[in-house]
Amino acid sequence: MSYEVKVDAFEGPLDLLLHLIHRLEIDIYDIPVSQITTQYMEHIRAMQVLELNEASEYLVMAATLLAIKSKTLLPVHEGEIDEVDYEFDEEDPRDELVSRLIEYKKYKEAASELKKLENDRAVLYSKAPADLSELQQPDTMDYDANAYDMLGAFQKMLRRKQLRAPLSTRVARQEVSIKEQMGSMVERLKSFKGRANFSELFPSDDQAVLVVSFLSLLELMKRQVIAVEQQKNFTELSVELRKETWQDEEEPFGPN
Amino acid sequence: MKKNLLGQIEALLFVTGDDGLSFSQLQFLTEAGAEQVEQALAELKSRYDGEAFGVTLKELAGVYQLVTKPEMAETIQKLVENPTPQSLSQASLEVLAIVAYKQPITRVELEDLRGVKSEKALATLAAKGLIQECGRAEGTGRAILYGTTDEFLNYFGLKNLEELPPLPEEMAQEPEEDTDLFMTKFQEAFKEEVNA
Amino acid sequence: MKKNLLGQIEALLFVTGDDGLSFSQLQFLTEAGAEQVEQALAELKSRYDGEAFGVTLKELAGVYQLVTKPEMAETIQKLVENPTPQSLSQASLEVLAIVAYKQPITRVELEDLRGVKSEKALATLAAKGLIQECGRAEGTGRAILYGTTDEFLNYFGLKNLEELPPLPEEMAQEPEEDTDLFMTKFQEAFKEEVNA
Repeated sequence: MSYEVKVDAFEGPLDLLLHLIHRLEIDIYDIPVSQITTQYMEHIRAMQVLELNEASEYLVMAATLLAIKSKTLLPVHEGEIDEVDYEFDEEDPRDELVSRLIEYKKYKEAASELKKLENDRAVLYSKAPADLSELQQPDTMDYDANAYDMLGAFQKMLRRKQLRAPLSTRVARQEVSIKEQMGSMVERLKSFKGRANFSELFPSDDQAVLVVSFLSLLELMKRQVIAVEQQKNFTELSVELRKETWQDEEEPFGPN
Repeated sequence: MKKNLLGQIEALLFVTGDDGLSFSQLQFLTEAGAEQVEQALAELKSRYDGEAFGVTLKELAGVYQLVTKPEMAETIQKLVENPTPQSLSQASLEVLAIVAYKQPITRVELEDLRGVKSEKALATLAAKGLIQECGRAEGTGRAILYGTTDEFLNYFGLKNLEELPPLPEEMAQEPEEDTDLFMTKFQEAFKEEVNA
Repeated sequence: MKKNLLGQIEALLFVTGDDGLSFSQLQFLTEAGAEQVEQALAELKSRYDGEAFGVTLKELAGVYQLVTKPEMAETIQKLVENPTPQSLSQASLEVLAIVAYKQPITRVELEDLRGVKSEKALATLAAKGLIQECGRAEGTGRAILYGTTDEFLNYFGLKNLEELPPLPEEMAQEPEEDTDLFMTKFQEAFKEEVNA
């Protein structure tokens, strides 16, 4: 019999056991230990190959199952009548495992309820508190805050930033042509007295602008308007202006 | 009711955004009575139910907030950089469920329940502001106790912890109960026998 | 008109808050025609004229935004003067959080992150002794760099900065990383070009 084992599908040995119990349609209160142990072993054998981080936890459970199995396999002790007391005292070796499984199952189900709540909440959007600092007196930090409040504040800010980001990108993403950028690159170099560090020529954080800037730099190099050099490995590239003007008539991307 | 109490509350909730305001803060800021504020909140809520309204009133983590309606999500997601909402992993949800229902709880208790190490999940959840350390357990180890935060309530759209869905009932009575009852009866009978 | 265009526009203007949206952005986001958007904006505006509404629609330099009505000023001022722990501390906490996690950081970087001017908050925090100038940035501007103080650690009950709760993984990765990666690729491409 072969199994398709998705390693990530299980949150640990208890989860795996619940999965087996469900699949084999077993009564959780009357687990056939021998059967489930065999199935469990086959599963972890397949999983071990993949070097699970939690391998040791799966192995501990395997040992537990084997111990229970060996206990249940012991012949039922038909004691003398005086010993009847002890027989009643003897617990079903499966009891502890069963109660662990039941307890775990409760929270696993609770987790899926939380998942639903998470989905419902994810579609409600809020807004940032308005900036009231203009109306505010300077000294208002008299409250008890802990590091987690601060983290919370940071989270909110990041959540908000996520909403704002595409807007600012849209605004920033004006069409910048390579030709224009070549011109402003030369102007910028002039303002640096003809020599600048590579990074100083890329003042914008916007990727679209960066790409265009880069392409125009390459174009300027090709036309030998500028030269690029590096003093040593890993030091910053420096860009030098060689010509004050560049021919405009040539098509930037035309074949030479 | 005060003339424009509805407007005042709306303005206040608009300004405070995702910080929201508690009932008593609303009462204080609007200088209205509790009943009036309650009534105004109810009126606002039913007004927002109208189709031509894009926001609604929600009580989250003990504060009232304006949020957009669920049916606006698609439109708003066009504004968002990454339109698939972040969601927690199964491991995180499991840990969070246990912490939420069992708080305060130590890492060891949690790991016993789950049967796997959970350090990483705890760290992730703390980093997301969903759980926090909330004290130390009694005893020699003085282990850290974990509990949920207001952000947890907010994240799952809950007013307070009482709003958590009830834990699933245990599926059936434990079979041991019979045995225990039997044992009790047996021991009683036995005692009687001995004492007789 | 599209069924809930009013609601859509309201929701969009609500979430964008102080930033607002331009007419063409509204049109793009709602996928409605110019006339429809225009009509919806007019309807919204007249709806907000009702006394029971606390916000109104404002157009400033081609950008539409929701703002509280002038007659709400008194109530809002009361909010400003009576700091509620979560609302009025938010700005300071936010700035403090950014300085703590991103130090050393310049004011410009900080404002870029927050999207709002933060001079005042920085001044307040410096006056409280929670942050301090800790050097100057490289480069032409030589901008002041801010960092946290020992008093900051004391205030939050931390031994050292390592004790700060960790940032969630996905938050810890800066969007700038792309740029860095990009820059690295740039320089690689450059070297090849130069050496060719």
